[in-house]
Amino acid sequence: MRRHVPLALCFIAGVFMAIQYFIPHPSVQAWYERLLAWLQTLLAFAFLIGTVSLVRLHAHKIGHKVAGRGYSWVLFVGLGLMVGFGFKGRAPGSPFDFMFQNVQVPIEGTMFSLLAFYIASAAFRAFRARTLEATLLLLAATIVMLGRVPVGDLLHRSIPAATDWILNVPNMASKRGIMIGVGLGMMATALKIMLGIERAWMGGTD
Amino acid sequence: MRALLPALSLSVSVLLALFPPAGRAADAPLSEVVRETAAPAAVTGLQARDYLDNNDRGDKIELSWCLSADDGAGALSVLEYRVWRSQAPDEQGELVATLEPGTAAHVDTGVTPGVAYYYRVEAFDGALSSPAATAGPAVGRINLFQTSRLPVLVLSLAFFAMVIWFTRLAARGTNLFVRRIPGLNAVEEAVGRATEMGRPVLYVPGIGEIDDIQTIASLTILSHVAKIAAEYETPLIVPTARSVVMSAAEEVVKEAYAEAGHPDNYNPDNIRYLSDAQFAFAGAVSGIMMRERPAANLYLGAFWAESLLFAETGFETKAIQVAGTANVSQLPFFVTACDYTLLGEELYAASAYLSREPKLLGGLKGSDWMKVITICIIVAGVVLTALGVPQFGRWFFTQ
Amino acid sequence: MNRLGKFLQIDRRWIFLAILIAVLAPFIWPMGLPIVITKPVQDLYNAVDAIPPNGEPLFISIDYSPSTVPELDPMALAILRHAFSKDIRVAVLTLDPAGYGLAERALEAVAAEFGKERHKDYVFLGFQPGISAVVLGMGINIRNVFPEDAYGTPLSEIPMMEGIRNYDQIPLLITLSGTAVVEAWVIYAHQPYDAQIGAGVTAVMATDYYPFLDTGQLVGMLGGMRGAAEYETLIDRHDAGVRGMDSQSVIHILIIVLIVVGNIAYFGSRKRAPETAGGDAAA
Amino acid sequence: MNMTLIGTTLAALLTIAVYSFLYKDNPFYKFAEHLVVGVSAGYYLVIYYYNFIDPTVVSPVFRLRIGGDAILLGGVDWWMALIPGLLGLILYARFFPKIGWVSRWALGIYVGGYSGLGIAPVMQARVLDQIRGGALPVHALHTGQGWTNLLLVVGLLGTLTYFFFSLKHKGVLGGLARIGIVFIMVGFGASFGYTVMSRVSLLIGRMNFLLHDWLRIV
Repeated sequence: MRRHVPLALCFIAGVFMAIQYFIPHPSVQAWYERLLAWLQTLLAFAFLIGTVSLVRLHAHKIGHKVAGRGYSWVLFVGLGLMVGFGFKGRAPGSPFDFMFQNVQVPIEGTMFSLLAFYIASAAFRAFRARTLEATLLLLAATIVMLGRVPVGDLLHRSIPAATDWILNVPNMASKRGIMIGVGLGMMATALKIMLGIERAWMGGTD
Repeated sequence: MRALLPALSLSVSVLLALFPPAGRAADAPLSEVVRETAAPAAVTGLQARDYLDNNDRGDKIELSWCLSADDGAGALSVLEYRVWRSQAPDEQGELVATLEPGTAAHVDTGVTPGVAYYYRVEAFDGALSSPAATAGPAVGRINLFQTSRLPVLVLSLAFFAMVIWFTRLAARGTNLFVRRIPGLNAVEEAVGRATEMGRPVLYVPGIGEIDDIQTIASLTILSHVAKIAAEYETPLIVPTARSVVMSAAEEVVKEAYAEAGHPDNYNPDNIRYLSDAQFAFAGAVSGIMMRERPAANLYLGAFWAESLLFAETGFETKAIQVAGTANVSQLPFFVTACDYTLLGEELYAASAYLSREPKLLGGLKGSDWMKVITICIIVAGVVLTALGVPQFGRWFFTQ
Repeated sequence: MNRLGKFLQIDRRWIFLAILIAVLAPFIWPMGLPIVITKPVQDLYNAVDAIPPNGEPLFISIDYSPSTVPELDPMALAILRHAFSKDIRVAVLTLDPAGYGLAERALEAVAAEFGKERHKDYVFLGFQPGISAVVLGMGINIRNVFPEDAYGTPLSEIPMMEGIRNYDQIPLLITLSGTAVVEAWVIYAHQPYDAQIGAGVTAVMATDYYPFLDTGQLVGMLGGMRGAAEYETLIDRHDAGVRGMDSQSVIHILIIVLIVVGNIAYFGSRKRAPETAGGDAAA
Repeated sequence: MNMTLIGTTLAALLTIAVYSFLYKDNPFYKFAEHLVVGVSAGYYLVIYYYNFIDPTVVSPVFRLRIGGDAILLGGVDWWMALIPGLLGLILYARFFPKIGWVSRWALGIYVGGYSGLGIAPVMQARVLDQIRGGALPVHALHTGQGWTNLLLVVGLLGTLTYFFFSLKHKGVLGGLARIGIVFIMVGFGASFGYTVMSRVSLLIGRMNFLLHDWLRIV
């Protein structure tokens, strides 16, 4: 019951989802759509598990008077407000939407934009012409960077063309090769999961 | 090299399955054409056949024809095409579609499955209709197999056969050689260094859901890392962006601690769910790096734009960093900012290699020989096109 | 450690500061670096320019969401300004639910700038769900898909929409998008109805759509912030695009300079102890 | 003060709080970090409930009891809607250590279902389509296109060889793998350089927000 049932369910669900791709029969497709909706619903249910873990961790911090527990209160206030507002209404202009637009969107957007700084510091630190490979990486990056801005055109007429060439030839060839390898790795792993060979997802390998 | 022969012969049989001899489509008699004066020229080559789509209810019939010679030309210029459907060959039937000039195909939806239909297509110039081209009977059927996907099925089955074959070889104890993967040893070194410094290890299994195969591969690696950390008695922090991944990671780590003989050292507070929101998660992980100062950061799994946020923050805290992802777009950032990076497929290889479980190596071997077949197909395609074998080339270049 | 070696160990916060200055400086002192106009942008400009004033309206579909605003908003503003300055009527719609507020804001702002009147010079049709259904539906009759404008006025009561039935009466439709919506417009509006489609897309998407330009499926295209900057240059009204391009140029050059200086310092100091680990570790 | 101004000011202050992390970790950043973790958790809780749990489980099951009409879900009776609900509840078994293992049943369906789902599309898009795209005509070497195609084919074969794990990279194999890694590195460099612009666009967007939307100085 503890090992065999989940593995059997895993196998059955996997085989069905794999072969439905080849069977256009409406009854099969109806089951496919139904199962897909179930899986998505399952995920929605699962979300609560994470939230419970989050709440437990921070309640623990507050309860044990851990340093910095004030921030745990901040977290609870944010969570409480969103849930409270959310079940009242989610239309544009509602408090729920206000919080989303003026708290979550700007913080996440700003975190994302930190990458503009990090991309510069990473380039400065790591782009060293130590080996042939590192030199090529550095040169390709530099040419493409130049080719993307007006200054590149001013520097030399052929820079935009060189940029296109790098993107469309060596870049394309290597991406394609990596993609094929990754695809095969994914398929092999998926098969091993279905057959119960790879079962880390249920904890351990016994 | 002995294994090369079966691989070659397999690739030939795959090729044969992929390129069956060309044949004419079934139930598609050619149209008859009668010429009249003053009306536009009739369409030619009308064919009607069962249409197959993803959710095939058998209620669609596909028509195709060659345009009327007067389409877009002269005084008899075609204004529209009219499609009629009937259940007897010589009836006019009902008008099911009027189509713009330049249209040479139509899918008639709403036919009853299993009933034979006849079609007539006329070109109309605003005053007169051309003689009708006719086709039929055509029957809409509920199909059990999507024929256009045959190559996918053949290749997948061939691949799986190889994976299972190698897995069984391994289970019987045959020694399968796998070359050393640079960067893999770094995983153990990193944990060792964190132990020396008396600081924790941070393991981020990506931000993919557990349905992402990369996440599963990452959990297998996590199991291995957790065992080493348990042996060294080094704290292991695993922040996750998905609830289910957190549950699974808990199981994996708990079990690894038990196996290493230190079940009491397992601390559930170190397996943390943070946020489903991509950058809220990234921000919170950056906070962990800054405040808990892990000495080894392992990023293995599915990553997107947050990759560089992690790697640069981790660099600032002077942690030794090992990354691996199959998301090609993020590899450049890991390669530049981390100490070691597992590239693409190496992530999957690592999960098999590190667990040291021979059965898991079967997949790696299988995909290796699939690569040989892939290379053979590509080379064959290139060579045959150069030799002017058109059919092969057509399959390649018309998509 | 010699001086060059020390430079390599520079606190990276100096680099952050340099980036911050590089992005801000052009806001305060616009440099107006010359911007070369590329053909796809010129083509789109010409297509808009050729629309007769006070006649059939230019349609703009604002199909983007907040995450791509920095790249696509400047395009919307520039095209709207171009149209209104030539007294071309404009109809705006959106196929992205998150685009509603963005579209409304851009349209109202530029309309106010040029003193344009709603329903006479411009109309906002709002959002309709179902991308391909909307695009196909507009080919038959716009009123089937958008029976009324975003504020509930029936299309039949809007003077500027009189006689506008389908793509035959739309001289040009421009879609601004960071996703594959552009393809829907090409496949469902251009192919079956021969609608004239122009596009403004993010820089990342632009490479995917070049093939459409060669075949004429797209009249013209603006790619990323740079496309917006070129359009702003053409209408001679510099704004976020050109300003952004100055910042882009400065930061790109700054990063290249950092790389070059970093390498000079590295090779200058290399006679000392070799470093451990690094960017080429994967090789 | 109107709501728009309050909202913009709040967003601006939070933006600055996040940027302060570039200098060093500090209370303002910690505040923003914990706030967004809490807010996003609440956001997803609400969205998941209304987008998935309500339409697939709660509505079909409960509307039947209240209204008395038979509600159909995909052509099957309402009790079908109980299945995802039960599977979802099974997941919560993990909160009770004694029956925690039951949650694996639901997890098994989930993991297996998605593993199977991925197989054929991956073969199609990542393998088959790439093989088709990769086998280019190279015989016309008197043209530029011929040489370009040759490079594309060689680069692809080299990259594939690099990811060949069954043999040591020596001899011909080693040579091809070396060509592969050269192509891979050029590709990485190109991606890196190509991404700079979109990241800088995001930064410009935030600056525009601060200086234009909030402070209105430009």
